[in-house]
Formats: sequence, C-alpha cells, structure tokens
Amino acid sequence: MGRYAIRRLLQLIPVLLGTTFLINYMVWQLPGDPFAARCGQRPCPDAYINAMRAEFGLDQPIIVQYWHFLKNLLTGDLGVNFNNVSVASQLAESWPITVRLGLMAVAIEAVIGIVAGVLSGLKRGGFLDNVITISTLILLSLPVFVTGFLLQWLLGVQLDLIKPTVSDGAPFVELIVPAFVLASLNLAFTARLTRTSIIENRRSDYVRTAIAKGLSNRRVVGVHLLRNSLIPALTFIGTEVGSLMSGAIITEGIYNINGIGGLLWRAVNDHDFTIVVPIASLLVLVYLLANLLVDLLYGVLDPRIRYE
Amino acid sequence: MATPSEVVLEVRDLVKHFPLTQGILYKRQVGAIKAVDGVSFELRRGETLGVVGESGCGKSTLAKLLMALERPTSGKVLVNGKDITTAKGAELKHMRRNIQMVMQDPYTSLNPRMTVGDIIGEPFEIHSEVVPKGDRRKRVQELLEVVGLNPDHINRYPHQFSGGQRQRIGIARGLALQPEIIICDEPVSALDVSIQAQVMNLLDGLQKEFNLAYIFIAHDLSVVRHISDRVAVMYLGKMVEVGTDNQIYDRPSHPYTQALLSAVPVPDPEGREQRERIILQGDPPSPANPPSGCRFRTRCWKAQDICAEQEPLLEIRAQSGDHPTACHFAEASDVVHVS
Amino acid sequence: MSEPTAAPAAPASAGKPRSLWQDTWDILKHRKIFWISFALLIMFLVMAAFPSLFTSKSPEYATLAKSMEPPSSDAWFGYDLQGRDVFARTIYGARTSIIVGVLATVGTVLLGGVVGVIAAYRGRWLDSLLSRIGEIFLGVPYVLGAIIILGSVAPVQSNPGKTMIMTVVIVVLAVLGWPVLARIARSAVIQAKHQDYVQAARALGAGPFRIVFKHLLPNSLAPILVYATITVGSYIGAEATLSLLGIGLRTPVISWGIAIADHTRYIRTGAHAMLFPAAFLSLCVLTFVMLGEAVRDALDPKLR
Amino acid sequence: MRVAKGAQIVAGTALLALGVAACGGGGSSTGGSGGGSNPRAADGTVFIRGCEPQTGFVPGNINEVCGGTINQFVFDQLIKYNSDTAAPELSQAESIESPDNKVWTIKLKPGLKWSDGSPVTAKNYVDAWNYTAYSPNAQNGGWWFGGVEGYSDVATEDPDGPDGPKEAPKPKSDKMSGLEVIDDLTFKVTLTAPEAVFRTKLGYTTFSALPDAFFKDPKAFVSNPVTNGAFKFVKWDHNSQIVVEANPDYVGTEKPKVKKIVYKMYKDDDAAYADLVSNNLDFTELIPPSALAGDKWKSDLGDRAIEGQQGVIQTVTFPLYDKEFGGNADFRKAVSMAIDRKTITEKIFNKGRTPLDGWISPLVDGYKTPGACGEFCAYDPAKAKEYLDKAKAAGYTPPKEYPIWYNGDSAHKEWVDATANSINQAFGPDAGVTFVGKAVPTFAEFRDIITTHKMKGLFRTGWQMDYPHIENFLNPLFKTGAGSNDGLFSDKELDAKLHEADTATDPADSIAKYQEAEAMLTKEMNAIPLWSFGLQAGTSKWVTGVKVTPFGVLDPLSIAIKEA
Amino acid sequence: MTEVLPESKSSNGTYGGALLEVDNLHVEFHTRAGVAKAVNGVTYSVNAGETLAVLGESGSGKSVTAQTIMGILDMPPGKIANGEIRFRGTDLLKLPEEERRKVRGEGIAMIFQDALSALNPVFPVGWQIAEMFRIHRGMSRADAKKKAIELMDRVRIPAAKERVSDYPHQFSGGMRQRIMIAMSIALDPEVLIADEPTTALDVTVQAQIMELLAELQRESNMGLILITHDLGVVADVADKIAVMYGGRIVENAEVHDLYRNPAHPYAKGLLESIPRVDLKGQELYAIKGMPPNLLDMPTGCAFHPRCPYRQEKCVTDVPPLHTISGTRGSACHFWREVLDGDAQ
Repeated sequence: MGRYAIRRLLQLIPVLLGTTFLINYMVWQLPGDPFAARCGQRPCPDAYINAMRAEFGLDQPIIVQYWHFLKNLLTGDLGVNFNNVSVASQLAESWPITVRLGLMAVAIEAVIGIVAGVLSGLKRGGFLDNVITISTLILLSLPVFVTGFLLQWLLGVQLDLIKPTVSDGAPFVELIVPAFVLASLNLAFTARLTRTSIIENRRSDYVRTAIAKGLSNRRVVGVHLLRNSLIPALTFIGTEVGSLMSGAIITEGIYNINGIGGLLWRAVNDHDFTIVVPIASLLVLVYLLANLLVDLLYGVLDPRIRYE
Repeated sequence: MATPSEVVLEVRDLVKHFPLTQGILYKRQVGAIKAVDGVSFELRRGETLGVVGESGCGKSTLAKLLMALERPTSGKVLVNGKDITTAKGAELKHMRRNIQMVMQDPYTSLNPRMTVGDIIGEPFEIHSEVVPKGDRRKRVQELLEVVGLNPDHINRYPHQFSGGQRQRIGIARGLALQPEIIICDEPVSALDVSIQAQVMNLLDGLQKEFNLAYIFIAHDLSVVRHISDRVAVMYLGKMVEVGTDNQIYDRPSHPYTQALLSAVPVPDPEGREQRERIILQGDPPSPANPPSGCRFRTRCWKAQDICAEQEPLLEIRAQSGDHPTACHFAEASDVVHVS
Repeated sequence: MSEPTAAPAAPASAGKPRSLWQDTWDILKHRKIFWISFALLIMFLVMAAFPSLFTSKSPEYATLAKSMEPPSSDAWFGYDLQGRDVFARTIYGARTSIIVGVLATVGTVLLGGVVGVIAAYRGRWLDSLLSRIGEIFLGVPYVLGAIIILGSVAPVQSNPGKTMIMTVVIVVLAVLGWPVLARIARSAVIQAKHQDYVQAARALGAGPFRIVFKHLLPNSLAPILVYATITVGSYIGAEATLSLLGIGLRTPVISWGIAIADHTRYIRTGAHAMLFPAAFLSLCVLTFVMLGEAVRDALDPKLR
Repeated sequence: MRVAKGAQIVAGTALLALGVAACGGGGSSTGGSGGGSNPRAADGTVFIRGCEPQTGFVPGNINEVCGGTINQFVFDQLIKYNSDTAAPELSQAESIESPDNKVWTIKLKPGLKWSDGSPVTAKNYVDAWNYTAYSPNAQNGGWWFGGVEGYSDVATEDPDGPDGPKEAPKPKSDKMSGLEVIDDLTFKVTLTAPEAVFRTKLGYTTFSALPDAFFKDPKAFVSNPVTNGAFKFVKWDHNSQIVVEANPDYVGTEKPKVKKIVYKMYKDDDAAYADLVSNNLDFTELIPPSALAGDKWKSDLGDRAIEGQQGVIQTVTFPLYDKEFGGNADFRKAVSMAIDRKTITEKIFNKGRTPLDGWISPLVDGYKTPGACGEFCAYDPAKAKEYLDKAKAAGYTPPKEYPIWYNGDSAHKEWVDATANSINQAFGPDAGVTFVGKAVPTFAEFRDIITTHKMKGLFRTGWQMDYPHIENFLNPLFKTGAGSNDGLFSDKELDAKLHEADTATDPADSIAKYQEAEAMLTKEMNAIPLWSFGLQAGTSKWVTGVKVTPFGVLDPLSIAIKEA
Repeated sequence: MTEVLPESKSSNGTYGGALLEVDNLHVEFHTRAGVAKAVNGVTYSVNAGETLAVLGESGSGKSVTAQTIMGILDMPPGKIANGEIRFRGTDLLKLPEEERRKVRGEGIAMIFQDALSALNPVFPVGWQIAEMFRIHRGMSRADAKKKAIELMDRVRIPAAKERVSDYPHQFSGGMRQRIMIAMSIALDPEVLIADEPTTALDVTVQAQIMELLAELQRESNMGLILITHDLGVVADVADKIAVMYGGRIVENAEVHDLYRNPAHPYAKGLLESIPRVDLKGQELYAIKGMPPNLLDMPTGCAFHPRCPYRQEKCVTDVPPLHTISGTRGSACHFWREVLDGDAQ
C-alpha cells in the first residue's frame, strides 16, 4: 500500500503540472485586459497599465510566465496579487475557513445521506422511502442558491435562529447552515447510493449468515450490513471533498463567508491570475489527494482490495 | 482406444507465466505465477483427452492458451500443424474455425442481451464466408435441433432457458463452424445431476456424429472417466500422469492421482467403513512459489530427499507399467476398486 | 439453490418469445411510479414541443406596469418582474431547460462513454492517461472552467444568438461533466469485459468493434442510464446556477433556470415568479430520476 | 427510533424549504437580541458595509469606490462637501483664493496634525501632488493634475499605447513648475489656463496631502498609512475588514461620535442587507433590488431606512464609431422616446431612481428643470415610431437584433431588460428591430470592449460625480477625445462652448455656458439619459444620526451610538 | 450453560420425540409472476448423533426447508403457509423472534455452500467467530478471540494464531469452509444444517471437510442435516436419506435401502444417471426432460412428465407418501413396480 501511495503521489506531478499550465493558459485566453477595468468608468492611465503589466510579467510570453510561476512556487513565494496584497497571506486566511466549511458539508452529507439511505433501503418501497426519495430529489433539483437564500431568510431573518451571515472567524456553529446548503446537492446522490447498496447487500449471503448466527436485528443491520454498504457511499463522499470546496463559491457569497470561493470568484472577475492560478492549483491538488485518500480508504474499508 | 488417426492438435512445452511485478515508477518483475509450466500432449481426430486436477492447477489457463485467448510465455500449440499462438489477424481468425470451446457456466457464457438465434448465429456473422446470409437462420435452427432444442425458440433469450438448455446453446455455438476440435472447459459441473447425464450423452453423440476431438477439462473424475479415451492429470501447472482411462483409473501410479481418485465418493454405501481413503493434508501450494523438485512433494507421503532436489520427468517408468508418470517412486495401485 | 424465485425452468413451450427489454417492460407495466413519471415526461415533452398548446400568451410580451402582480384568473401564475406572464414563460421555458438538460446529458454520455469504453477496453497506459485527463477536468473548479469556456468559445463580442448560447452552455456542462460518466462507463465495461460471453466471442474470432458494440455496451448500459437520468435533473439545476452567475443561458433565451435566477431575490415580494418555474423544474427532475429508477429496478434482476 | 428521527428531520427540512415561499410576505423582522442594552455602547464600535479596496491607502492612486470610501474616513482634503447640500466648504484649507481662476493661493489652517504627530504642511500637499502626477510612479489619479503648469514635464505619454513595444520616455522633471511652496502653511498653484471649477475639485481624494512618512517607505504606507482625517487607520484584514478608530487629535469642528468603525466587507448585497435587518450590521448604503421591490425595505427597517439622492446618473450610449449600430440622430431620439423611464423607475427600482430629462445630476451646481433633453426624454411611443420611420427614410436600417450591453457581474439585468422591452413595445412588432439586453460576464471584459471601441449596440454608461459641479458631467464625457467619451462622440461646436465655459472666470457665467453646452447634446443624442440615482440606505437599531453624503457614502462624523 | 433455550439440554430424556422435526411444512414465494410453491408438505426429523441427507436438485425445495428451519428465509417474498418445525418439541415458528434468535447458533447452526460469500468480507475471520462468544456468551474481546483461535485449531486450520486476523478472501476455499464450520459449532449446537457444504470444493478438499464434519459429529453427538445433490457424498456419510423433488419428499429411506433398491422412479433414475469412477458404462441413463417449474407445477405427481412408470393416474392424483416398511416411504403410485424394476 505504501508503494502504491508513493506511485500515485508521483503520478500527481504530471497531472498538477498539466493542470496549472492549463489554468494559466486558460486565464490568459479570457478576453479583457485585467487592468483596463480598474479605473471605473474612466480608462486607466497608460503609465499605470504599463507599470502593472511589467510588474506582473504580462508583457512576457506565457511559457516564461509559467516558468516564473513554477520557480516562485517551488521557493514558496506566491507573490502579491494585483491589489499588491500577499497571495500567501490571503490563502492562509481563507483556506482554513473553506476547508472547515467543506469538511462540515462532507460530514453533514455523510450523516444525513447515509442515515436516509439506510432507512429508505431497509423500508424499500414504503412510505418513508418515498418521503426520503422525494425530499432528497427536491434538494437535488433546487439550485444551491435557492436553498441558500431561502434558509438564510427563513432561519436568519424571519425566525432569527442563526446569524444571516457568518462572522469573521467562521466559527463552527455559524457554518452549520451554509454547510448543509453546500451538502444539499449531493445528499440525494449519497442517499441513493447507500439505498442501492443496502438493498443489494440485504439479500447477501453474509447477512443471512449473521442472522443464522443468532445476532439481533440491530447488530445484523448496524454492523454486518452497514459496514459493507457504506463503502460506495463513503468513497463517493470522499471524492466530493474537492468539488465541495470549489463549489463553495455561491454558498460563500450568500453567507458572506471569507473563504476560497469568494476569493476565487472575485479574482476570476478581475482576471487576477496571481490568485486564480494558485487557488485553482490548490483545489486540483486537494481533489487529487482526496481521490488518492479515498482509494487508500477503500483498501482499508474493503480488505479484498489490494494495491500493486 | 480409438484406432490411431491423424493428429489434429499438438501441444509442445506450453508455458504460461503471469508476471508478478513490483516497483514505483518502473515495474520490475519480481516473480511469476506459473500457471502452466511445460505441458505437452497431442490429440487425434475423434479422440477425447480428459484433463483433471484441482482448482488452480492450470486447467483453465490451458484451455485459454489452446483457444489463443492468452499468449503463452513459450511453447507451441499446433492446430493441424500450424501454430495458433503466433497466428494473427486473418490467419488466426481462420484457424479459429477449427477449434472452438464450450464454457463452464451456462449462466455467464451467453450474452443476456442477445437472442439464441443471434448467439448461435454470431459465428456465421464473424466468419461470413461459411454460410451465405440467407441460409444462416436455417442453419441456426438445424443446430438447435442437433443439440436437442426446439428450433422455434430461435428468438428467445438465454434467461428463458434452464441451465441444461443453456449449456446446449453453448454447445450449438461451438458446433456452428464445424470445428474439428472442441475444448470443453468444465461443461457439466454447473448442472444438476439429472441434466448432467443428458449433456454428457449429447456430447458423446455429437462426437460420434461429427468425428470431433475433445479436450475435456473437469474436476469431476467420474465424469472425465465416462467420456475420455485418455486422461491427463495436472498438478500445479504440470502434467503428472497421462494414460488411457483404464490405465489411470485402474492402475494409477502417481501418488497424487491415487489420492485424487481415492477421495472421490462412490455412490454406494456398502462397505464405506472398509474403504481406505488417502486424505491429503492442506491445500496445494501457491503456483507463484511452487516447491522445488517434485511439486507434489509437500503433500506426498512418499516424499524423500530426491523429490526436493530433482524434478521427476513425465515418462514411462518400470513400476508404473504402461503409461507415463512424473514420480520418482511411481507405483501402480488400484485405489478405486477396494473390496 | 438459493433463489427459488428465479424459476430457471421456464416451460419451453409457453408463450411468445420475449426479450429482456420486454421482460423489463412487463415489470414496468405494473409499476405505478413508472406510469406517473412516464405521463409527466410526456407532458413535459409536449410542452417543450408545442408550448402554444398550453398557453396563448406570449412569453416575451412585457407589461411593466403589471410587474410582480400575483396570480389571478387573468394570469394563473401571475406576472414576473418585467411584467411578463409567468405561466407562459414557464411553459415556454420547458423547451430550453429540457433541451439543455437532455442534450448536455447526451453529450456527457457520448463523451464520457467513449472515453470510458476506450479506457476500459484498451486498459494499460491508455487507461491511466485517460483517467488522469479526467482528473484534470474534474479538479478544475466548475465555475472557473465554465467562465473560461464560455468566454473563449462564444465571446460576447460575437453577439451569439439563442442557438449559440444554448450550444455553448450544453458544451460547457458536457465538457466539465464527462469524467464522472467515463468512470461509471469504465467500471461497467471492465465488469462486463471479464464475463464469459466476451471470452466466447473472442474465441469465435470477433473483432474489437463487435465485442464493444454487441457485447460490452449493451451490458453496461444500466448504470449509465441511471446516472444519466439523475444528470438530466442536476444539469437543469446547474443551468440555473450558471444563469445566476451571468455566464449561463441569458435573454433572449427563456428557461426555468433564468426565471429562477432572476427572481430568487424577489421571493418576498412575489414568490410566484420564482416558485412556479422552480416547481416545474423540481417536478421535471423528479420525473427523470423516477423514470431512471423504475427502469433500473426493472432491468436489474438482483433488485427484483 | 433514534435513526428514524434523523430521517424526519431530513424530510422536514426539504419540505420546509418549499414551505417558506408561502410565508414570504412576512412583516418587519424583530431581529437582534430584542432591545435591552445596546451591545455597541460597550466599546463604541459600529459596523458598516464595505468592500475590499483595489489599492491601498495612497489617495492619489485610488479611483474606485471601495477604497475611496474608507479613504474619505481617514484623509481630509482642502475642502469637503456638505453632507446635505453637497456645497464645497473649507476643510483643511483656511482660504483658497484666485484673482483669475488661474493662479490659486491656498492657505492651510494652523495646527493640523498627522496621526504620527507631525504637522500638516504646504510641502506635504506639493510633494503629494508632484508624486501623483509623476508618471513613472504610475498613480491612477495622475491625470487630475493635467491642468497644472508643468504637468507635461512630469508625465509622458507612451507613444504606442500600452501594448506598444516602446517604453514611455522618462519625464524631464519630477516636479511641476506650477506648484510653489510659499511658507509652511501656504502654497501657490498655477494652472495653464483658467479653470472655474478648480476650487470645487479640491475635495476629491486625489488632492489629499501625503506625510513625510509616506516618502520614506511608500510600499509600507499602502497598508499602514499615516493619516490626517477624523479617523485613523488601525488594521486591514484583507477581504474581511478594515478597522479605523477616532482620531483624538482631530482638529476639525465636528468630532467623531463613535470610537471605532469596522468596515466589514461583503461579497453580496443581500447578505449585507440580511445582516442589517437582523442588526448585525449598523449601516449599508446598498439596499438590494430584492428589498427595494414592493418597498419591503421600508417595512423591514421602519425608521431605520434612509432615503435621499446621490450624484450618480444612468445613461446608455451609442457606439458612434459603428455604422450598423451607431444609427442616425433620429433613430437615437426614437430610442430615447421609446423608453418609459417613469414605469421602469417605479417598477424596477420602486421609485428609488428619478427619471432624467437632462444629462446632469439634480444634485449639482448648474442643474435646472426642465432638463436639457426635454421632449426627447419623455416617453411617447407614437413619436418614437414617427422618428424611427424618419430614421429609416433617411437611409438607416437598424439591425434585426439590437443589443443593449451591460456587465453581468452587477445588478443591471433587470432594468436593461425592462428598457429593451419598453423600446420593443413602443416600436411595435413591425419595427424590424428587436432590442435585447445582453450581458458581458465581467466588468473587466465590458470595459475592454468599450475602450477598444468594439461595442456592437447600445451600452450601459453611468457617471458618478467626482465633485458636485455640472462641469464634471460634461467635459469627461462629451469633449472630443475625452477620457470617458466611450461612444467617440465629437462635436466641434460643443467643444468650443465647453472651452468657453472652462475658462470663464465668473462662476455663474461659467455655469450658464455649461448649460448651453448641455443643451447642444440634443442635436446628436449620442447618449440617452435615463435616471438619476436615489439613495437608499439603512441603519441598525443601535445607531442614530446617520447622514449619507451626496456621493452615496456614509458621513463618518454623523454616525452615533444610541443611548441604551 | 444453555438456560436461554426453551428446553435445556439436560432435559433431553424428558422429550420423547426426535430432536428436530419438520412437520408438513409448506412454504410459498409470492412473486410477480405468481405463487411458487417451493415446499409442499415436507416432513422429516433428525436425532442426536444422526445424519440425515436431504437429496435433491436445484429448485426441489431442500434449501428453502433448511432456511425455514433456520429462520433466515426472506419474507416477503417467502411465506410459511402451513406446518410446524419442532425443536425439542417446541414449535419454532410460534416462538417470539427474541427467543427464536437464541435458538440460532446455540440450538441449531448452519453452514452454507459458498463460504466466500457467506463470510462477511470486511471483518477478520477470528472476529467473526469470536462474535458468537461475545454476543451469546457476553465474553470480552480478548477471551472471545482466544476461544476463536481454539476453534480454528479444532477445525485444523494451520497456524490459527497467526491467521486469526486474516480476512476471508485470504483463505483457500477449503479453509474458508473450515472457518464456516468453526463458527457454526462455536456454541455446541445440537443440530447442524450443512447446505451443500462441499459443492464448491475440490474432491480432495471435499474429503477433508466431510471427514472433519463426521469427526465433529462424533465428538459432540450433533444431529446433522446434510443438504446435497451429490449421491456419492450421501453414500459416504448419511444414516438416512430424504429425496426431494418439486417441493415434496418423494422417498424416505435408510441409506443402504435406497442405494440397494430405490422405491421412487426419480431416485432410481438419479442413481442410474451418475457416471461412476469405478465403472465405465456405455451410455449414461438420462432422466429425460427438465425439473418442474415451481410456478407451473405439473398436475398429479410432479415427476410424471419425466417418469418411465407414468400412468393415467399419475397425471391426476398426487401420490401420498406410501409407507413401505418402518420409516421407509415412497411417494409413487407404483412404488412396488419400481422396487421390482419393471418399467413400462
């Protein structure tokens, strides 16, 4: 397994190089001069534009820029953004918040999705199954901003149960609702996956064996059935960690969470590749690492899987 | 035994090693699963060669090698004198007309999304030169009749048939191209006893009708005996004993063959207390790391030092009588007919 | 014998020949959920094809003075912010939303399917390469990818028309969504690849095309189908999100997503302008997913 | 049963999410912790809505509203604008005098101090202005000094434009000859030509002074400035907040009433508004359209709502450089008359904007009613059609689809769509032209298309005044070759009239001439005035006395914490 | 130690009947296509130390009967329509689920054909064996593990101590079946049901497993119900035999009687159709046709479409289980002719 992990980690390098280059290139392809829009309705002075272009190396070919980016990255220097603020410090501030939000969303997704999936799988075709199916599908079909906005108004303003926006440090309690909103899209997938595997495994021979062993129903379901049925759901959720984080843009906007999503969104709008490229690379890295972790986790959860 | 006739299949020193690799960037080969390790035999027209052995002894790999579904590590498989292992493209396709197979599991060997007509007719589609398009349906119906199925069922799907019927469909598919050789890989082991007899009789009848040569692979020794002219016993990728059915069953000389035969339960409760059983201990060793010398020595009650040092060759030995065996201490003894 | 219900010995003489699809159909016929979702699907399709059957009003005619008026006998769903008839817009929106959802899914299935099948069939380094490329696409944040593709494929300066806008949104959804399907297709094909009947076909001398199209694909369709039906739903919703960000569908196109994106913020003054399109969208998503579920349940003997 | 509960919650939440829509019409929110003690009183801190400045605290480099707002809190200029009337009043200057509007003598009040304790001197002003104007320093506000004598010596143009291969030549000097320090508190400014509005301009941020500390380390100053305003800088957490606190040494007549202001950054106006309603935020000057709709915000906020006017106007401009979309004057007038400004401002903005019949904000010196645009800015479908036919008769065939462009990253879609609908309906279905609102995804792209003159269709323009004077709405926008003349409009007569007005020494005379110039715009109608911005702001229940300046931002001296 | 049982082991003598009795059991499956009568009035019994072989083909109802005894039948679609299953005289079908559960593992245990799928793939084998002790005996983890190792030793798994933490897939088929056996005998059950325990195994391993089962049975005097389709295995180990066909018992006999002279045409056909390693016949006798479709059973005797002794009567009348002698019975109208060997 260790060897497998190392090989996968080594494989990350070309993928990361490819991704960062692709992102660099794509940001370049965006129409519009990043500095043209920085002076409101007025065109910016040439002197200003020239100075900025020189400072950020926009006057050099893309390969050279990419090389500089790599070099700086390796020396741990992310430089400053177009606003002359240290990129590293901005990342350092917003990254932990998004990670917290993403992990909470994953936790919510896992707990609610799996519980719902188990219940509907055990009572397949019953009333509860239908209720769970329909409600998770409604969550799936509602765009995330609708859910977010509705919950903000309902819980934050009308009922005054939560603060409508998340305060600076993004404390745990305040992130619960945003995390739920973020998780709502994938909840349906998780519940469906769990339900399917519960239904499949419920008839399996080892469950039969467990009953024949004289175990209580609770133990048969809670230990023998659940452990096997969790594997597909958990691996799905694992791969979602990365996309939840990059998908947080809208949720972070609604709840004014000072995370990566907002930073990225603004940077994209400003064409500020000094921020876009590191964040996007970071997100890709997280995604890849999460995938790797899931694959390894798979091996832990299912001892039949062997890595070579 | 059938009168000596033309050799249709010849296997020479067939070896198949599945490499075991290890490494981070570059994968080194650190070993090999020696699934088939130097097997040679020949098969004559109209003859049945039974191959028996425990699971993992390389029987199924052997079948795949014969069918050119796997490329051997070394060795040759000559079908009518031409090596199928090196054939490619049109030549290989042409050679396949002569050698076909019937698979073990009648539930998985038929595509559930195709009708019986499509399944049996597929060989004609692939080898379009065999039967003109207009006649194919008729040919398929004839084939259905040959294997004892209702020709009107041509539009049915496999799941609408019972296991025995499905195996007949598989046999009809194998017969479609009128091959000389059919590899039967455990064709009856998934069937109920009452159905098994039907299929065996069918195979028997077809052999006589079309003068087919069978390689009959099975783990059920009684079935193999029933159908085979000659029997080869495999252990860990090697043949340990080859002979006519009587030679093998009445005068087995390799300890493994003897153990295998004695373990077969006889459907006769009389004298079951008296029968002596050779019960082997443990499981066969891993083919990735077979014992040195004689591969059976780790489970053999006759093993001595020489068995670890020197690999016994498959040859006719003084004590074994009339057929080749690969044991230093071969000794014929009837373990089946104990009174 | 552990599956007495399988009744392997179907009497050889009974009935007409039936295919697996017909069997599936037989099961479906008896499912209430199938008929409900099927009826809804037909309704949505008719709505998309002939919106004028449902309403005589123009979805574009705006009477600003009636802005956000609530539902009345005059306008069943009320008026939206621009004073357009919400009912007419909801009906006319079905076409775009369904076309975008379905075509983007078709694109995803084709692209992902082809890549998945090739990766699974060829295996080895090509499999690794394709998988890694898929990872790159999945790793790039969705919105970033969407902006960049939308920005470079159909630059606004070119003043893209309705068809162009829809095409680009469809392409974006498909291009960013295919790797998931490729994975599903890949694992389904890998599973099918090891089946005996594929070996049997190879033994007969079948070429790669025959094996892929006759044997592998028909037997890998079920999981792809199920994922695809859910995808249709989530794409219809994703389209709304892109519209909200101003990079997805936009006027002059009429769609549920646009209606929702435009009016979510106005929920307190006139919930109807958002609620009715949202209800249709949810219903449509439910329709597709239920249909997929019903078909999958019917197809999968294990779940019978 | 433990698990069963969980499922009910899941199901319940989903149903709730739908159910909420039904009760959307609820009344005002109670919010907060329900009266009692005022949580703001304890440390005297208030929270106001903000956004991340693009550049730091160097006044000469600021040209956007996020940075501008907070800069106004910490820097005082020579003059300030009255927060009610927008009239310029002396602030740091004791006097600003000129006999001919060309040579200006400026005297500072004595005793002014920087937050590091050093005094504010005339030299600080002269140094700051020279620094800003010197082109190698690449300051955004440099061009403001274009009228000062010697500007051309310190600022050189790039001969090939920003993309060209050649670097701009190094300027001859780093000091403008028109600036002269007389003594510690007096300096003299010589302009190349008389400029009536120069005095009014001086309240703009760019004309701030810079302390000596700045020149020692300009980079550090950006994020940790030494200031001379009513508040001083405390800290800046990027993308999150900027904190300023009352300057105890502030010598202005009006002192800050709060101890600290937290400039809290929001990505989303609705989020800020939600916080305001629930009293987590004490002030926002941006009430989102969703809350304006149906006057919800008034019922939400009650007496906490603030209404007013601000010096911002909305226009749409024709690309005169493009034959197909530029049209002719009659076509442009037809379009203008086809826009139902009144209904749009009522329905889309809930009367938060006022229809315009001229090109000038009602707030500024020189505004008059009725406006210069007159009948051409009045909704009249019949006349609109008539003019459209006239335009066609004169040989202009409008394209089938005629876009109105806007940037999709802020809230323009609603009114642009409404405007397009209004025009379409006025013209009728047989007009042969359909107007369509189209979004360019980002402001950056939008500006890029505008400045490269590639717009194909009407495009959204607007003007936020820099200082409250009619001149500010004409010169930058309509003079041939002016910086913000985005439609490449050119009219020699107008240019001449504007020059006359610029150089008139009598302010009243000057204004009259500007008004004449404005009237000339009806001839070509290159830009269509739509409406001027009202001001909608709101406060939490914890604060009082809040005033909003005509620039639409909080007057930081006005905000006070309610007695508990 | 078995106070949880309805009747304790020590009271063995107080109950006169057999240890386990299946009495007139009827099991149906309600499927979409109709009602499948999988078990149709099956009656058999087993005593301590006795081996009953239940012989039959796929679909004959032998496994369904066993699953019903164990209480692991999927319900729905399965449904027990009638009958009793008495364990030490107590009808298990009437016991509340809680008490029924206690019988499983302690009173009656079961091993399955495919040990790989019957063992939970994600738990170590030792854990799965130890679970019996932890749940039924409330032992600590460490003690239970010790017991598990002991058991693994007892079923002769080499190096039990090292392999206790391995997972099922890491064992060979034979070893897996041994683990299955270890698990089932953990609590010293009185009856062990072995459902085709060696079908998936090689002959050499089959011999080992059958020997192990026989030995364990001798040691603990268990009643053994061996479900199989292999006449060879039955001949080797069984005391008495029940042949099932189409959900019914068609012949009941002492093992020697049946092999010597079968009294039902199906049993007779089976015996004739198996190839024998010790004989090389010319052509195999084959029972013609196919096993019956449970959804569409033939009228009268279910075997009549395939039967060489068929008469009019067979098509219309369901033959009762005729008593031939003692415990021997045959459900054939013409059992006498069968015994005499006169086919028509």
